Amino acid sequence: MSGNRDTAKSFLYSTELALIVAIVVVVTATALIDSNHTYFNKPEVSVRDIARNLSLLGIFALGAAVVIIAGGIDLSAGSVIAFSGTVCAGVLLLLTPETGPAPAGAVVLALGAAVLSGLGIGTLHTWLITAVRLPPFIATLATLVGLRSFARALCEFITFQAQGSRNSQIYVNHPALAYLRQNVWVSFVVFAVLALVTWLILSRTVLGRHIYALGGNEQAARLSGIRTENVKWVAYCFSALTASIAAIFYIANESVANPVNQARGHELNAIAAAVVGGCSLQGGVGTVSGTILGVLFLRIVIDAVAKIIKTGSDVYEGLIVGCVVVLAVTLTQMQQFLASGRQVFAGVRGICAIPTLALTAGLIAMVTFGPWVGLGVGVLLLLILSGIKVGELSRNS
Amino acid sequence: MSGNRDTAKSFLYSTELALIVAIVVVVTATALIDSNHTYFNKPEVSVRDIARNLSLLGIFALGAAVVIIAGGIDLSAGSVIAFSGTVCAGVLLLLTPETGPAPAGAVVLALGAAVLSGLGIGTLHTWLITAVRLPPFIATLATLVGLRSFARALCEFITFQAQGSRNSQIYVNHPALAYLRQNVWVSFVVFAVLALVTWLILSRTVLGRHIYALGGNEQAARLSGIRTENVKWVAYCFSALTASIAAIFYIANESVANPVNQARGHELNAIAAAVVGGCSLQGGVGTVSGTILGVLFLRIVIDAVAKIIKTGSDVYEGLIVGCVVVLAVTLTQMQQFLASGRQVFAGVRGICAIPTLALTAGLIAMVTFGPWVGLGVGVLLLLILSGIKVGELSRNS
Amino acid sequence: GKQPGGDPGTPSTGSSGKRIVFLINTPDPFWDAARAGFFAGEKAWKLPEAGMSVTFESNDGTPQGQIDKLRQFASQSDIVGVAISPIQADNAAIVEEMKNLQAAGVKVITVDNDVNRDRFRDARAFYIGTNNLDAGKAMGAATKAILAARNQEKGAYIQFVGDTGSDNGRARMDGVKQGLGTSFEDRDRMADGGDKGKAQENVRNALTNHNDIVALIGIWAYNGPAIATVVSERQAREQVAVVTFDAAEGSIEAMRQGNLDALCVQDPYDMAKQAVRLLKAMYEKDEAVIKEMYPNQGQPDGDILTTKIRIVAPETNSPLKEEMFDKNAVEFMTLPTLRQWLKDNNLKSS
Amino acid sequence: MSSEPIIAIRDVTKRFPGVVALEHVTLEILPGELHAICGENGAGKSTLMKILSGVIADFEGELLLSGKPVRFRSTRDAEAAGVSIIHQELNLVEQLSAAANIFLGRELRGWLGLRDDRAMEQAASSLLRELECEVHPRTLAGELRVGDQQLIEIAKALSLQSEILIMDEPTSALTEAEVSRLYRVIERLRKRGVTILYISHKMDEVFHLADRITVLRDGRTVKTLSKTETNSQQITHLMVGREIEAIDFGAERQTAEVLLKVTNLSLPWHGHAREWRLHDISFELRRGEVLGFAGLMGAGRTELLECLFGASDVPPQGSIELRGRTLKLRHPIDACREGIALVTEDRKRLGLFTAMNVGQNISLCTLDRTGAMGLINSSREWQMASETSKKLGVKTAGLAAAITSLSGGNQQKCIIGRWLQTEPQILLLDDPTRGVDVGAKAELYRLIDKLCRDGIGVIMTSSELPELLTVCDRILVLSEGYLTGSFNRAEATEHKILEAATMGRAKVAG
Ligand SMILES: Nc1ncnc2c1ncn2[C@@H]1O[C@H](COP(=O)(O)OP(=O)(O)OP(=O)(O)O)[C@@H](O)[C@H]1O
Ligand SMILES: Nc1ncnc2c1ncn2[C@@H]1O[C@H](COP(=O)(O)OP(=O)(O)OP(=O)(O)O)[C@@H](O)[C@H]1O
Ligand SMILES: [Mg+2]
Ligand SMILES: [Mg+2]
Repeated sequence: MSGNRDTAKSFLYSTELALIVAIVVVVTATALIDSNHTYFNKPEVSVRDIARNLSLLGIFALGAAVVIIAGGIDLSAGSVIAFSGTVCAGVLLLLTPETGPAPAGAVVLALGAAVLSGLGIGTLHTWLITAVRLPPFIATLATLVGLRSFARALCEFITFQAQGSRNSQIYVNHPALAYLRQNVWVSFVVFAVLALVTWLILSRTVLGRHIYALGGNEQAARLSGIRTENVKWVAYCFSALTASIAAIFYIANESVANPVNQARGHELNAIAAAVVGGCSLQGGVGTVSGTILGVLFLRIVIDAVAKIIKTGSDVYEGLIVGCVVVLAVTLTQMQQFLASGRQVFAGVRGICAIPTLALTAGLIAMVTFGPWVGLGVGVLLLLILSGIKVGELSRNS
Repeated sequence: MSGNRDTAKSFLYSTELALIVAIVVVVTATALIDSNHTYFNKPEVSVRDIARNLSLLGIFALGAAVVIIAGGIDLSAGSVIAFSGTVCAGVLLLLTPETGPAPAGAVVLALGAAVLSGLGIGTLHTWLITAVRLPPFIATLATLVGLRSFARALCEFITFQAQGSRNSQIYVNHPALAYLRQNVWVSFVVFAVLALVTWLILSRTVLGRHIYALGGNEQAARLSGIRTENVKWVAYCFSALTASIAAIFYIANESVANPVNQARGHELNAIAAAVVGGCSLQGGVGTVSGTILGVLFLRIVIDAVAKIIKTGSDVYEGLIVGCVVVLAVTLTQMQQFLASGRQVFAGVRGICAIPTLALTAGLIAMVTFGPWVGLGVGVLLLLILSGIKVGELSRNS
Repeated sequence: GKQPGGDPGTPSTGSSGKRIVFLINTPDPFWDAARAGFFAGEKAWKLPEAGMSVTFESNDGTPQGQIDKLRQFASQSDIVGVAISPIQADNAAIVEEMKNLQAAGVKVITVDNDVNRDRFRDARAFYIGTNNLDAGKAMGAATKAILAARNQEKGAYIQFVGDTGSDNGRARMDGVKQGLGTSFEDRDRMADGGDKGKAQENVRNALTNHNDIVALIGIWAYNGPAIATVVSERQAREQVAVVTFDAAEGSIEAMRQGNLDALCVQDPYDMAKQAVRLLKAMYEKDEAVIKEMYPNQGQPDGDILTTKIRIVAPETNSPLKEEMFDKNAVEFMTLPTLRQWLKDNNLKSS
Repeated sequence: MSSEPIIAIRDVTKRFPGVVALEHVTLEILPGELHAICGENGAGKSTLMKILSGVIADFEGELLLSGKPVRFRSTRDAEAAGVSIIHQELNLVEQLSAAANIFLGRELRGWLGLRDDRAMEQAASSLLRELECEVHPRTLAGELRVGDQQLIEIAKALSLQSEILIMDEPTSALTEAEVSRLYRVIERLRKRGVTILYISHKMDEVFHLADRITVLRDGRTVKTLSKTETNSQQITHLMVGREIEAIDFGAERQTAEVLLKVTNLSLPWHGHAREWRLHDISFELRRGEVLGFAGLMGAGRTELLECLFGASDVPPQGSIELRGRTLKLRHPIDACREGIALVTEDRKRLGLFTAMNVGQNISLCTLDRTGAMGLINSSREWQMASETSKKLGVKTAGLAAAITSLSGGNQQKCIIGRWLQTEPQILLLDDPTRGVDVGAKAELYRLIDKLCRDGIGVIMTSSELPELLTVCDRILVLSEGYLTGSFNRAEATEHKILEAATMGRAKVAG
């Protein structure tokens, strides 16, 4: 569990292995099905694109994972990105002279401001959770709603100060940020370093063990002499910090700080990645390696969708991500599931679930491949599932 | 707590009272501050607008509340609305003849389809949670992502079948739906009836008792012979059902089914309303009356913002909602807080929290009322909070 | 009628031959019309015979979305031409990816929205679209005429838009402001972030909060229906003039019911159709066609093809007259004409 | 005993992933008898009862109720067949009222099938009266003391009026007063002819109540004896498989200088009629001494230990001196630094980290000693942990095994080991033997004895007086937060202690 001493056997049943297999499968499938065979023809391009998105999501997925392991949840990442991004771009804008780009010092200041804003937000979360005793879900929900609109107001304010007109976004064309955009390796290195540090902390330090303890059983942790509130502080600050680091790459990548909808909803991707990677929302369980693989898996799948479904892939992206998350989490629990001889379609509930599932699958197939395929899939699934149900019934009596 | 035994005393300390007071305060404040005193001059208009939004959010906030009381969480409401809305509009479109509006039967069918889709989604959730054993957060997160994209695909499919061109939304101008739009009372009555039914179920029936029991202690409920899985089924179906009913009013109001961003993120408003209304995310705690007041409070505040900040209010809406949620939840926990002599700014954490809070407040004031006010507010708050901290230190030693 | 050549836009798992791609900025009925035009173009210019096909790419309304899409295009060897409607004219990242595409030998043009012409003109070869500023001016003029007919010489107006920062939005709103002149006050520009419910709320708040409003102006397609709905709900028809850009289904319906005074309609259908023609010509180095489309190529703004805008007035008792607008920029028509045209092209909106 | 058995269990086997909980268990219960089941932790008692009461549906073997084979799919089936159970762990919904809990799953319906709360409350209050428990049926279960919660569970089982009643360690959370009440109830039930299966680790109870006793070991039935033909030595022998020699603890144990001095310790209780959880408590603890705290459920023992450990959520008043130095304990960590260790009352809730393995559970408090600069030296950590587990004789498949795979007693040992690694001067044990079998108990006693000889001071509480009498050098008695008695080993008797424990605030104050 807690990261250290994975014996060979436990690895065999681990989330990590399941994910690695899944990733290999998806990649090969894509390489073969994709009519352009981009993975073969332009490997470097494919790798670069995936690496870029991987690091971008991965950076704050690490934060999400740490908070989840510590038994909390951070819904605010997306808005933190929007906010820190606006702060960064805003500071840069204010420090940019009439002519020419801002001096190096200004850039440093801007990045510093972004990071600081992250730490501030983390502290705020901790205060709300420990002193005001809000449930993490509510505290971070409030900032999720609040920070984005705060960022918008800030953006209008700053642009008004700097340019005399209220704008809803701030363009950043500074060469330094352009460099970040053009050199994927930077973001990747940052991600790798962050991952390494996180892994070290979680699996090799006392603090890390305390994070697991906090997530596993908060009261017991406190009674074991752990300053649980400070551990929370670390966790939430780390989460917000990673988000604000990600923010820098977001604005560099889009060359604009766009509080209205920058990174909107991305916090859910991060959480999903962590969970797919084996972090339990009950807390106390999860690994860095798993999280990284979870992020990679998610990005690979999205990339695969874009490569295979050539037209209007974005329409289907969400659908496929949703299914994948379900499948992945299910897969990682498979062997417990099989061990306990539970029924899949128990009782009336099950009987109702069968047509629902068949209908859903049928509709999906229909809108994707046309009416007849859809009908076929639906009927087929209906028969299969009913078969399973019958099997369960007979097995029971 | 559990809906029964509201003695006068317990009411005095209840969330309900706190909210009623808060609502009265906000309303009077708005009535006075608002420069055209709309609440005085155009009461009926104001009431109608608030009633409309109240019912729209309230309908599926009830669902959210039930799920939360049952110890779960449903993140999917927004996407369910988008999906059911698309289904409803889609069926209507397919049944609309070349000339003239669709017959009454078609409308009934369309509404039926929407409601059925809701029940189906609820069943799907229950299946994922009970049979596949996904945490509710993940199951509904997956549908949150998946259903919206599914709805988009469905929309394009249906429009293509009906109109020969793929459209990203379905325009509905059937007189029946127009009637819903023009007559607020319909949605309000539906909301009232739903609220009444929910209240009856929760506080007067065995099922309701079982919902509280499930939320309070699932194992105890199971060992007491309660079919917890079926109770979950009811809860999640109810939640999805309310969402799909809301969907009907959404498409009626916007006279279009727009899967791309209809009701996007509104699930969080519903959850926030329920929590503000006293539902605990630990489960087992919450009331219908509280939830209704929570919704009302939220809508009143948003309306107040629009009335007071006349231009560009939409920028600040989120910010204020966020703050309000925090304040409301804090308020409702105030007396426990005072009872236990806890510190607000304990330790180093507190010392760091003080400047953070001051800075945040200062910035907010700055972007809202200009630099000097901001500076003033920031400094003032810094002093006050430091004062509190000093007080706590002295009290301790 | 389904066009032959299969059901356009179904996820084809890769067609053989070369592809021309259209990338929009944010999903909207406006683009549904463009999509129809795009596929009509495929037929009209005989792409299948040339071993080519077209695909129509949507986008989630964020720059990131467009950037990722452009990268995907760059990595797919069968794409030879891209028509894009950049979501932000000044976005260096989008421009960069457009340049990367060009570097990879892919033809790139902009449609409806252009990049910042002073800084990034070389990011695309040509532009097809309307000049939003001019459209705005025409709209402003029309509004002024309508207000004059209601003998209102001054007052305040409010413009409703999805995102006040969007370039087409800003251009249109500024244009309207110029067109209406200084005697009218640009009171507020209310953004709804694309949420139609919010769009209605904005109109409601506008009507409650400001008593001296004489005109409500919809900037994005869905703002029209939103305004019309609320105005009729509040019986504020006498109080305010209602005009809007684009001809969303709802706007047409609203004008039919007399809740809209004027529409300023672009022709996304034709834009997209022309885009196919242009990209095909560019790919096949068919200079004749290019010359025909861009006669004064090389001269300043020679790379700009502005399709006409249409000012649509209700059939009866409208103060708007054809002679108010200059012939070669604005095409004046009444509602029935527009609806006939839509019907002919199997369109719901424009 | 010629009448045919009301329950017959024919070679029942139950496998859990990893463990075989029951193996070909065969057992017959005669109608109207009180049949006690004994066995070590993890012997399979609860599992067997869960099968009998329909909690566990899938198992091998067959089950006959008064001759007819039955197979329960759920607790409902079992209840329908007249079998009800009081589970080992409390299973109450804290947010619901006592009455609601008693009738949970079997709510009385009234008009239009709506819930009839009034009827349930009346029935509940009569049931509670039968149990001599003065809890108002409307008070929320969460606000009740552990003891009363246990009584609610019992009332819940009684409300079924079923003729077979299973009690799985019903007294583990009760103290003498409540236990004797329970005895009276059981007597009444037996007069009514109810068959009772009774599980307990307390030999005196077993021999006080049982007609026949069945011993389980490692999931197998060892033997069934009638009370008259056996004695506790034999039973324990059958349970553990070896002799447990009763050595005399504390013999020639030298108590040295004063280690801990507590004066006028008071703990306010905000917003409660009884405004003090603890009031004006003073005592001393010497090196090498075992100090026991007796008291009824809710006397404030846990609170006292929490105060000494800096874990009370309200800071206590009065002074705590360690070796003459006044301590300021704001957080458990302060206490740890001063060499104070607390083994908590509620193992599951306050002690275990179920997601961690045995080794990590043991090493948690001493991680910073393994390496420098906040780094963990895994090998060192493992070595220390294995030493400890050897020293305490923890029965485990290895340090990497899941803590949940250990039986209660061994889990307890791990937690004690966790604290012993911190080399404490003072060890606070809050009811350390709750739910721990006799074998493990004996080992714990021996351990405590040894620790004292090594010169640390021990304060322990227990819900079992005999235990305190055997282990402690001195016994202090708490009653409703007041210190009402102090006896040393020589003078302490159950009678005196109970008297002091039931004295209550009134007498002290007056
Ligand atoms: N749900 C479960 N999953 C896995 N193993 C279990 C489970 N329940 C019990 N066991 C194992 O089955 C064995 C018997 O457990 P059981 O609770 O019946 O023992 P017991 O006699 O009741 O012990 P105690 O006296 O501590 O209550 C133990 O080894 C336990 O670890
Ligand atoms: N969380 C709590 N909320 C309210 N009252 C409590 C709480 N914990 C303890 N009490 C009350 O404080 C008093 C002391 O409780 P405590 O559990 O310390 O008793 P105890 O002597 O330790 O009994 P035992 O340790 O056997 O449970 C009791 O009246 C109990 O009801
Ligand atoms: Mg047991
Ligand atoms: Mg205790």
